[in-house]
Amino acid sequence: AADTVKVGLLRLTSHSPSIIAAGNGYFADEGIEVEFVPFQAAQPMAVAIASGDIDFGMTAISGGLVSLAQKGAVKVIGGALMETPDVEGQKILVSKAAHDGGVTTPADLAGQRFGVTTAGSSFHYMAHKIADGAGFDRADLRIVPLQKVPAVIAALKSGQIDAWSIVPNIADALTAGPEVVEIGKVADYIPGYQVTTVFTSTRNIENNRELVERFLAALAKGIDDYNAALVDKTMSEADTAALVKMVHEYIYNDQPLEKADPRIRAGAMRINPGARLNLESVEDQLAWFQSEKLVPADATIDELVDTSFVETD
Amino acid sequence: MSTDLASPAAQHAEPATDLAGRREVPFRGGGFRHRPMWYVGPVVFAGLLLLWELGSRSGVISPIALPAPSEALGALGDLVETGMLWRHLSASLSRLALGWSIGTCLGILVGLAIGLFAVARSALSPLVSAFFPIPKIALLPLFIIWFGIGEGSKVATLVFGTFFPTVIATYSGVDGVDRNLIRMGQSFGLKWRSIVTKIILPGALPAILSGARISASIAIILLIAAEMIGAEYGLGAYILMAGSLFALDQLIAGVAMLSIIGLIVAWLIGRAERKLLDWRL
Amino acid sequence: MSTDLASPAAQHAEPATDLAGRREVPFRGGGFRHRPMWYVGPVVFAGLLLLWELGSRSGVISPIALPAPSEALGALGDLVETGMLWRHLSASLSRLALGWSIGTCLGILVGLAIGLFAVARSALSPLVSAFFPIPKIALLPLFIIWFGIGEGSKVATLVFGTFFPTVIATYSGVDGVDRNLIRMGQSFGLKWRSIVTKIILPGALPAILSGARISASIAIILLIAAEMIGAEYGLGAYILMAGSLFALDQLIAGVAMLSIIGLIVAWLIGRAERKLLDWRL
Amino acid sequence: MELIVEAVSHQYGATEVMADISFTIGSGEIVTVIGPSGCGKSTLLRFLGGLERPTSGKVFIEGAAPDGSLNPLTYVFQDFALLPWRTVEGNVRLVLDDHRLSASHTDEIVDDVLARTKLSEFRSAWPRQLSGGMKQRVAIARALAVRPAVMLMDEPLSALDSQTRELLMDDLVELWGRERFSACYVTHNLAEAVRLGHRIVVLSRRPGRIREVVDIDVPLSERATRMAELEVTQRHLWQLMRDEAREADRELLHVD
Amino acid sequence: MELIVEAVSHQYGATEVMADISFTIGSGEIVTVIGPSGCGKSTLLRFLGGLERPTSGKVFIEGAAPDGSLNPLTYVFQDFALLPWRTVEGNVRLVLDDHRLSASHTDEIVDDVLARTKLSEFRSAWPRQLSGGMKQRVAIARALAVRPAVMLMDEPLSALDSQTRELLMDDLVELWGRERFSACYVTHNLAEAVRLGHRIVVLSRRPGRIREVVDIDVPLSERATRMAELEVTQRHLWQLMRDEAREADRELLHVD
Ligand SMILES: Nc1ncnc2c1ncn2[C@@H]1O[C@H](COP(=O)(O)OP(=O)(O)OP(=O)(O)O)[C@@H](O)[C@H]1O
Ligand SMILES: Nc1ncnc2c1ncn2[C@@H]1O[C@H](COP(=O)(O)OP(=O)(O)OP(=O)(O)O)[C@@H](O)[C@H]1O
Ligand SMILES: [Mg+2]
Ligand SMILES: [Mg+2]
Repeated sequence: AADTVKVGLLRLTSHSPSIIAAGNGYFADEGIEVEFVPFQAAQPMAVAIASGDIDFGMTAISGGLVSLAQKGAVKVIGGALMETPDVEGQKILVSKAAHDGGVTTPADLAGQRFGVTTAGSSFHYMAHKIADGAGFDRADLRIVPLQKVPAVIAALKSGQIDAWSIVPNIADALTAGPEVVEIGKVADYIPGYQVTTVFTSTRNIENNRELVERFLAALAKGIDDYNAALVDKTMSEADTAALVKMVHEYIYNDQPLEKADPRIRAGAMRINPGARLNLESVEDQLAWFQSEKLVPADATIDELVDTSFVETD
Repeated sequence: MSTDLASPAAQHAEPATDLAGRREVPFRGGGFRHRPMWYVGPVVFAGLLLLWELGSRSGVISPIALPAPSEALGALGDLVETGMLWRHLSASLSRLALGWSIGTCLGILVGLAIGLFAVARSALSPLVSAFFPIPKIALLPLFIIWFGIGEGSKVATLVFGTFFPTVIATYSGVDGVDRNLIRMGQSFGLKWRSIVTKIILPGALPAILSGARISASIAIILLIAAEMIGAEYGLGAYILMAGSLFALDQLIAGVAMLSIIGLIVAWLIGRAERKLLDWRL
Repeated sequence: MSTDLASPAAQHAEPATDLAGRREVPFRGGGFRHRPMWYVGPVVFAGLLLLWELGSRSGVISPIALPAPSEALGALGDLVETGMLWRHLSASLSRLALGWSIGTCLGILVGLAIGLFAVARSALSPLVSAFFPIPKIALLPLFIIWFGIGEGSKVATLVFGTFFPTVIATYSGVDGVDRNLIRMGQSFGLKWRSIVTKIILPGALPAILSGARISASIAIILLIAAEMIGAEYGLGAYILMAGSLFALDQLIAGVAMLSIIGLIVAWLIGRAERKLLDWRL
Repeated sequence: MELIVEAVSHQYGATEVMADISFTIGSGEIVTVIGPSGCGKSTLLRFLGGLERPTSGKVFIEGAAPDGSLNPLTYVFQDFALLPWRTVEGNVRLVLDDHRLSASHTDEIVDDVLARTKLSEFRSAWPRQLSGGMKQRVAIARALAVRPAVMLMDEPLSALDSQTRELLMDDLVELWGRERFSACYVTHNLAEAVRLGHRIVVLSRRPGRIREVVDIDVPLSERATRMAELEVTQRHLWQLMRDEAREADRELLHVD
Repeated sequence: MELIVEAVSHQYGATEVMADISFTIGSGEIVTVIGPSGCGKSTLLRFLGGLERPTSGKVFIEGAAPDGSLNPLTYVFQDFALLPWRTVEGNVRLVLDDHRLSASHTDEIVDDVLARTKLSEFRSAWPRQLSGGMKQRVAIARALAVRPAVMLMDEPLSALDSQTRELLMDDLVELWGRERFSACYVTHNLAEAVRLGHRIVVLSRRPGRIREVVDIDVPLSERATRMAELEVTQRHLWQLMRDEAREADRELLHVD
């Protein structure tokens, strides 16, 4: 009988590979039956892995994830979304008011209000890396925690924060309007940034190593299809449309396919083939968490990552 | 104003210096009771919607601040068309029904215990005061670990949310029951059970029903918190998703659904009140 | 049990077939009134904490499910040491005081209007039923646009949250005031204002106070929602950060602070009740 | 001031409570109303006080209220209607508060009426601490405080012991001698009725109709000493009431 | 069944309400208690019924309750204590519910007591729809329904018109003739006291003490026709009460 595996899903296009792997039968080929469990936010997904409610998840590395890893509950096993020079990556945005006020390059961000969801989120990390790269003190950025992406959007649009950084499909939608202006790319400041990772529970790694391997193998095929269809656009239009339809079952499924189709295709970022992991980037992120005292100083990279499943660099 | 209520001006009728002629005795009664005016509510709603729509169309209300009601209606139309409305609604309603009824029943039981037993009051009422103000959202990570990500944690969120206000409303109601009536029951040697079910519960019923109004609204509010965790369908999940996409039309459509549920629940409780409290006039 | 309450067994005393000898008349009164037992509450709290600590130390309670109270105490100690406790506390308390008092005052006013005027009841009570169940968190993006990310939106969240339950508690209380007393006031030609302030308000006071208990707890809960928006300091912000970092010891420490605030507020309301309702025995 | 009741009838739902009642309470006249339990006496009094409106018929008032009368038409409730959250004194003050009297004047009135009803000792007691008779005395004190021109009293003395009742009746007579107020006085005590009433309206059982109106010519102040003369009237009333009760009994038997 | 009051004294806070009261209510005996308003009659009755406990002294009960008595010691409240959310019938049924009677037996009792108190027509009325006298009759009907061995009555007839009162008194006498219950009957109506009491306990003003105990030998059933003989007793009681009131008055004057 097939092993049943529960996979946490955020309703974002970056989660398409596992949907594609399921739709194209790659999981079935590995003898895995997949059940998708949708989440509204990344953090509960990590907790649900710790509690054993789901088996695999894919999100950015957050303070919460490190904390759970340190408690021995979860481990990062592979990489997913990554900033690469060849594909459009995350963008740095400012409000119209700030732009008019002279904030036209990331170097002008000193003294501005930068929106993040929570302290210790990837937004927080990006903000500080931008400060480092642009050459001003991290403390000169005023970090405004707003908990949720929509809250940050609302604050940016109404000019109550000055800057933010976000994935291209949301960034493009925002810059299409008059209230928000793009002033730079995150990739310029954090080269090789490993934005999201694949993780599972320590229990799975210890008791079911071979299942984890099979899962990653199937996922890798899904990733290849995804990159071919939406990032490199080397797949035929008919096959791409079929993939989009597959993805639409879970993502933007409250809108008719015609409306959802362009949104799914827009601004896809590359996902590392074979779930390759940029360990260097992860180490840098961990070091940042520790420097900001968001995780205990004694957390180690070995607690966080199991490097035995995928290639790392 | 078509009420029996003596208006402020009419109240102080007939001062001592009144005309001495023959006149009808001024009406000074009524006890501030008023006639229901069922048509006012819908009119006010319609008026508000109209103003809002006009404000949106004329640009007084910026589309970032609030989408026009017609747009929200469009989003609602999409929901109906794709057949998702029913899915979201049924998921949320069944959670609501389950969570609210468990929370309310437990709340009434514990509230009665606090109202009736000195030990229970001393032990539980500080616990209630301590646990009530704990925000359910803060505990979501723990709820996942305790109750999983299935229906368990969602219903638990609603139960937690409705339990505490019901407890408080119930024991305040019990405290307000006329002690003389209880003494009467005791003097006739009524069983303890009879006194509780026939004297204390009916006496506390007005307070319990007013508590139910509040706890039902809280339960609806908590749908959002409950459906933050791994909910595929449900109005809360729909609103959260609309929010994360900054799709204000869908957001307002979802919020309007919650309002309508709130109105229906309030109407049902109003009916129950009229039926159960008919002795009150 | 050291209460005056006739226990279930003692209730049905003296059946017709009792012994015929001389015996004291059985006590069948008291009206279920009980003596306060101030020591029980602290003992229960201490017991719960002890069990919890023991559970955590022995590993029955996994550290992922709940940290030991001693760890939470450690986190609290850190807060005190760094001097952050006072900053968080003062930020939250001032928001709480402002939001709760505005919401409660407005709520009492509107509740009185609904209780007193037929027009207000017909127009406002469906609006209350419709707006109460709207989740504040869902509207956060809109709140930011409406009220900004400063103190305005935080206080507005608390005001919205406390306003509605107070309205409902107040008008239910007004509905419950003995009509005969109002008629008495009318027959003596009391001014409308006097009837409202001297008869209706005191009569509705028990219900209003029980509403205040509920709305105060809701306000504390809403600190989390309020401080979601760009708050640097405040217990809600502290808890949110702890939650997102999955720092359970800090999370529990923050929640415990909210509980303590809840206990203090409940105690204050209890004192107010005893003072204002002394006529009730 | 005069009160004129014109052709008053009333129904509560399907129940006919009273039918076609007309009489006049002249200025300075005390009219007592007697009748079997449930015949509509309290309801009629509520119409007189404007607390309720009859289904048909009207109640008129004529003539100016005397100076210094704070609430010309004053109603004494059968169930006292004391505010449980005000002390004895507070309950009396309640009805004076709105009249802009000087503080000392108010104190004077309160002291006076509490002394007259023997409640001075209990001025700061809560209503729940009072005996039935004491509550009734508070209700009377409150009514006296506003110096009514027409008093509407619903069994005001029924919860009092005979001596207190006697004293309060003397008090009322004396007060009337001084202030000549008009009054409608509902009672079920025939001795009270003949002692206090210039005119006695006898109502039939429900639906209440006027069965007879008895005038008594003996001046109020002399009645205490001339009770013997009044015996005849009292016995006549007794007879009337018994007839009513008998008929009611017969009807009930018929219904059973 | 017998009730024995032994050296009962009571204080509410600093107020001494009654002092050193002892008397016995023999089996099948009706004791009436009279005394000025606020002297502690209702409080004393609450002690007899076990509704409250005196500061010192005790109340004993002796002898078995007769068969068929559902609530041997039954209290009739001065303020009726009707449940506002139950109809007249429901208020009576309330006290029968716990006794596992057959449905038909319960119906029978309810019909009987409602007929005896002339409330059959009003069985489905709410308390708020009743007149004062009717409420009192419901309270009496409820007490009769449990066939008490000792009835404790606090001014049970004070809100009734004289004829209904007369009839209910006859009813009580007849009932007593059949069932020989014991009773303690608080009243402020001297005529009632001499009409119903085998023994009359006269209390002094607050703090209530026993001022005199008057025995009356005329059998209850003959009293209606031999009222003239009882006049003497009644006048004696009147005298006692007036003395009390006078003294109280004098004290008050002294205080003022
Ligand atoms: N709100 C009401 N709804 C329906 N019926 C009512 C209402 N109020 C009074 N009644 C009925 O009207 C009748 C007259 O009542 P009312 O109180 O006037 O009697 P009463 O003559 O004062 O009696 P009593 O001497 O016992 O006080 C009664 O039969 C009563 O049942
Ligand atoms: N709960 C209480 N607290 C304080 N004092 C009380 C309380 N109950 C009664 N009293 C006082 O006790 C005294 C006796 O009251 P009680 O009701 O027994 O009088 P009573 O003889 O029945 O008078 P009445 O004939 O007017 O009904 C009164 O002075 C009253 O003020
Ligand atoms: Mg009446
Ligand atoms: Mg009494």
